[in-house]
Amino acid sequence: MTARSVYLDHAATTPIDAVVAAAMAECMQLSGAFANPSSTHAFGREAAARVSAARAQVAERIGAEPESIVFTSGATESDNLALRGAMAARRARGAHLVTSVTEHKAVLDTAKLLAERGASVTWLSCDSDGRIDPAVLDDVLTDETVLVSVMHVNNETGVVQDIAALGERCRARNVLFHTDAAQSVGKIPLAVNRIPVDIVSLTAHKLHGPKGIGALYVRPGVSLAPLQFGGEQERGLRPGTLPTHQVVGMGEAFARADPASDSEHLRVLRERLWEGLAKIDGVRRNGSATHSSPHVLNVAFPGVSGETLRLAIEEIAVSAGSACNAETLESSHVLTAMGLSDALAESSIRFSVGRDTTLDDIDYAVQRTTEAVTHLSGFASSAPSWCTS
Amino acid sequence: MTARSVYLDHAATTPIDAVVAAAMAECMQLSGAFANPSSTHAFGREAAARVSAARAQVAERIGAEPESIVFTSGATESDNLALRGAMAARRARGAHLVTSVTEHKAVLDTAKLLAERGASVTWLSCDSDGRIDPAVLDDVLTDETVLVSVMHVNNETGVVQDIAALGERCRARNVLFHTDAAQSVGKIPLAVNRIPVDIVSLTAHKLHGPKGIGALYVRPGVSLAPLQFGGEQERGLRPGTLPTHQVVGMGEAFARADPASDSEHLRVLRERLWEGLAKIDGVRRNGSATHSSPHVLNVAFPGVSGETLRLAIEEIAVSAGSACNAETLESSHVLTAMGLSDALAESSIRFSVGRDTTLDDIDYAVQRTTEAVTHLSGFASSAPSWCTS
Amino acid sequence: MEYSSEVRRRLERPSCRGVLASAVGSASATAEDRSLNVWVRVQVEVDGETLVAARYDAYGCPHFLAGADWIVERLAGQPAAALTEVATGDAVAALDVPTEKIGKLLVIEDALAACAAKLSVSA
Amino acid sequence: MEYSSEVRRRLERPSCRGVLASAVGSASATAEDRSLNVWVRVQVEVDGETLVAARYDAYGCPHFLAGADWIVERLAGQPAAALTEVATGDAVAALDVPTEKIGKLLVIEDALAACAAKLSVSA
Ligand SMILES: Cc1ncc(COP(=O)(O)O)c(C=O)c1O
Ligand SMILES: Cc1ncc(COP(=O)(O)O)c(C=O)c1O
Repeated sequence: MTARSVYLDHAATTPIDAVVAAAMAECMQLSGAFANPSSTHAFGREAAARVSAARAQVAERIGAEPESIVFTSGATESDNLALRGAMAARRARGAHLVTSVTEHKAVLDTAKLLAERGASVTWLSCDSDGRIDPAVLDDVLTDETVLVSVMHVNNETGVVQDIAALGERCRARNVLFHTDAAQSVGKIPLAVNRIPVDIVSLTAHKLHGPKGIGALYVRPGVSLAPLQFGGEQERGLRPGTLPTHQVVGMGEAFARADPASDSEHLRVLRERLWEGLAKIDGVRRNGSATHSSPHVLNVAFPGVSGETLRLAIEEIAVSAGSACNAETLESSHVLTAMGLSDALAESSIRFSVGRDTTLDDIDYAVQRTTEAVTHLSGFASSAPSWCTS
Repeated sequence: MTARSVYLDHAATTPIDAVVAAAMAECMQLSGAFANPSSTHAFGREAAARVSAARAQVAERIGAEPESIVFTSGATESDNLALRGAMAARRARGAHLVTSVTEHKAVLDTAKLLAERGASVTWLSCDSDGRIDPAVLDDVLTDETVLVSVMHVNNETGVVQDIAALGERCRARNVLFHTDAAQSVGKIPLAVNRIPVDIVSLTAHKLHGPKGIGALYVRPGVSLAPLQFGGEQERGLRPGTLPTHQVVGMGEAFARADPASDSEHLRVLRERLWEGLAKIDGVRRNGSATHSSPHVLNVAFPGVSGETLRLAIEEIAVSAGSACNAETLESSHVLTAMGLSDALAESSIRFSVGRDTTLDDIDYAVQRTTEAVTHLSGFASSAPSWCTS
Repeated sequence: MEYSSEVRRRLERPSCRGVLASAVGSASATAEDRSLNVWVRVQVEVDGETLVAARYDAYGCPHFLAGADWIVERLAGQPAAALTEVATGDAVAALDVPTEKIGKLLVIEDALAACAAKLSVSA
Repeated sequence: MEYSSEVRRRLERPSCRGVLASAVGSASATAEDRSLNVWVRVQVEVDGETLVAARYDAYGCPHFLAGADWIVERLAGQPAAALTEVATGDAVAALDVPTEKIGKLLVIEDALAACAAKLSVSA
């Protein structure tokens, strides 16, 4: 790493808050709440008490009752459990699933698997802003529709979907509504007691909590089939020894998130970043600027390859397209769904700010990016239009 | 908790070693290796380097190559992935699964699910010592047998199965062999380069590592179908952001385990415990004393209810029967499979020692248990024989 | 499982477990439910119409043992009819017995009823 | 993705990118592969049978840009025939180009070959 490095990839993952880390450490050693929360002895009961406090913290952040929270290993597992669990539990109703082309891979790939196994899947598309029109559900929902799954905040663009309007249309047709809220909690409001959403995927590590722990909110009365077997933990929906330190870390992270002040801070940083970058010739912002989560800024730099730009500004940690997995380098399905050419999608970069980001970090990122784009543009002064549009 | 409390429930879970906890803490904060190991920037590469070192540590402990280790959320998930992944991947061969009645619930319940979905399952029984005769496989394996799953060390009794002999019989018939080694690593030898085992379930938290992280060893060339979808992590076998701190904790815990000296220490403690308890009138040791992992001692106290005894010695944390989940209080399927009556199984207690257990702890446990059994026997001086045999 | 302090106290210092020394004017009866893993033997001593002493021997979980102790303790000084009017509900409340364990306490009622039957036969 | 120090250096300080000033005795050609997201324009100046100068303009990933820089840099001073004898393998080795990216470097070969064709037509 060079002398100065700036982390602007908080949509990929965040560092763990020091207070959260301290709470986790408390649950590790013999003198702390390290035990198996299912054990009936005093050590176990102490761990169980921590788990139940954490469950209440997670529930409270989204306006839910503690009993509706099922801990999982992360949003990927939550998405798998939501889609497959709902489709299996309501097989009597039908096998129609509705989801969107801009979902995270955990939903996309699970929907594809369900399609292979005989489900009929309707893929909703988005407009050039990345938004889905809730009214399309009127034409799409049938009496055989089991589930609609549309994410709350897109991980590549930060675009926010109108989950209240989507959920209402589902509710009216007695269809379950699932939303992947991995990116939204703590950044924009989400209250399951106010909007008709039935199942919500959550994860701790996008909000300064630990990786490897997440949850599924399941509205009371909604039943899902389990994905894994072998224990009565989490009401039989998710077996395995509950990782006390991880659960406690998630609870603490959710409790510490202060959506009002946090999102104001994030928004200020993100807008300063955009103001700076907007001065670069030809740049464009990808996705709705109004319906967007305050932590993500996705920008296309026409005429400069994104891979090259990322190397040129390597001391600034950012992502190209979907950062959840860099082992595959394909152009973003989200940006192309919004109408961007492959070249423009490839020339796009996701910047994402977090609680630890400073104004200085932003100014440095703007300066370095501007220099790099100016320098790199010199390589392709006569490039054809497909490279720049 | 009372003034003095002793933790003798290490087979349920263990406290995290301080060195392991320190390595985990290193992977939590902005200045450490907190990033998403799939990210290509420097932060991500630093996390990836830690993950790959941890993968090598886990692999080395069992004599495997790093590429054969797939990280999961624990042995429960590993068991689910092993059984369902193997049965799905080799459907062309057949749908016959062989397992034993003394398995952990993660295997038992998954096998039952597979049976519901059409697999034919053969349940091997054990002798009164809790051991399975490998020769039974000669009568059981067919050309349609896909997988045999027999655990290495039983979690309730510590009884060790002869996995080398079982594996050889499977190999000879081209049948895959899986073993759940959640309880064995670090206590008794396990070397996949020496014995013909194809798939092994591992977990960190029984060996002073963190809960919520485990692994599956998959012998190169053996292909499994994934259980979850949505990312290319772990060669597509297990999606989701890799939890760097958890993986590093598992690696460190596996590296620090010193089977030779650890198991000697555990054996000394366990035998001293048994010598002390054996003086109590009528007690019996459940399971083979020779083929046993050094950390577990399962003892029946005839004429005293196990639940009552556990309350009477509540400052000693122990388990009744299977401790992996205390939400269901049913008598142990393992002990009854060994021929114990329901009453005797209920009157049994599992003591399990760990690296942090001292000789003083053992002496205190012996003293308190002896006092308690003497006192409680006074309640049932004329009880009929079904209560005591 | 949670245990009330009353259960703990009776387990540590039971008030009337054991066997009565005198065998005159006494009756004893057992009851059990093997599926619930409980067994109890109740012994009472009567003087005319009055229970003058009562003891029990029992095998089972803490709530069962404490329940036997609580119920049998109340017999001394009562008329013999008390044997068939056991206030199991009061024991449940006094000891904070969880719902799923109430069935076990009914086995104690059975033993007392059997005692009462023996007394009326011998009377 | 790993990048060698040679790739980094050429990205930071390219040796022969841009356009030649004089248009006498020069030829230029482009090549692209949109599916690989690369485009390149090569310009050479010849004096008799000798390449006296060469420049490129390029769009693509770091290995592609550095590859163009490395290959084109070697042209000056060579006979024109060198345009059709490009040592792409040497560039791959010098820059540590990963296998999956070698296809992109062949696009540079195409541009040079197109240049060569133009020169032989005008000759
Ligand atoms: C929208 C969304 N869903 C799901 C996930 C997967 O979450 P996890 O890493 O907790 O499995 C992510 C990020 O990785 C995400 O951004
Ligand atoms: C033999 C055995 N297998 C599987 C498990 C489950 O492991 P985990 O808690 O890591 O899911 C346990 C203990 O809980 C065990 O003892």
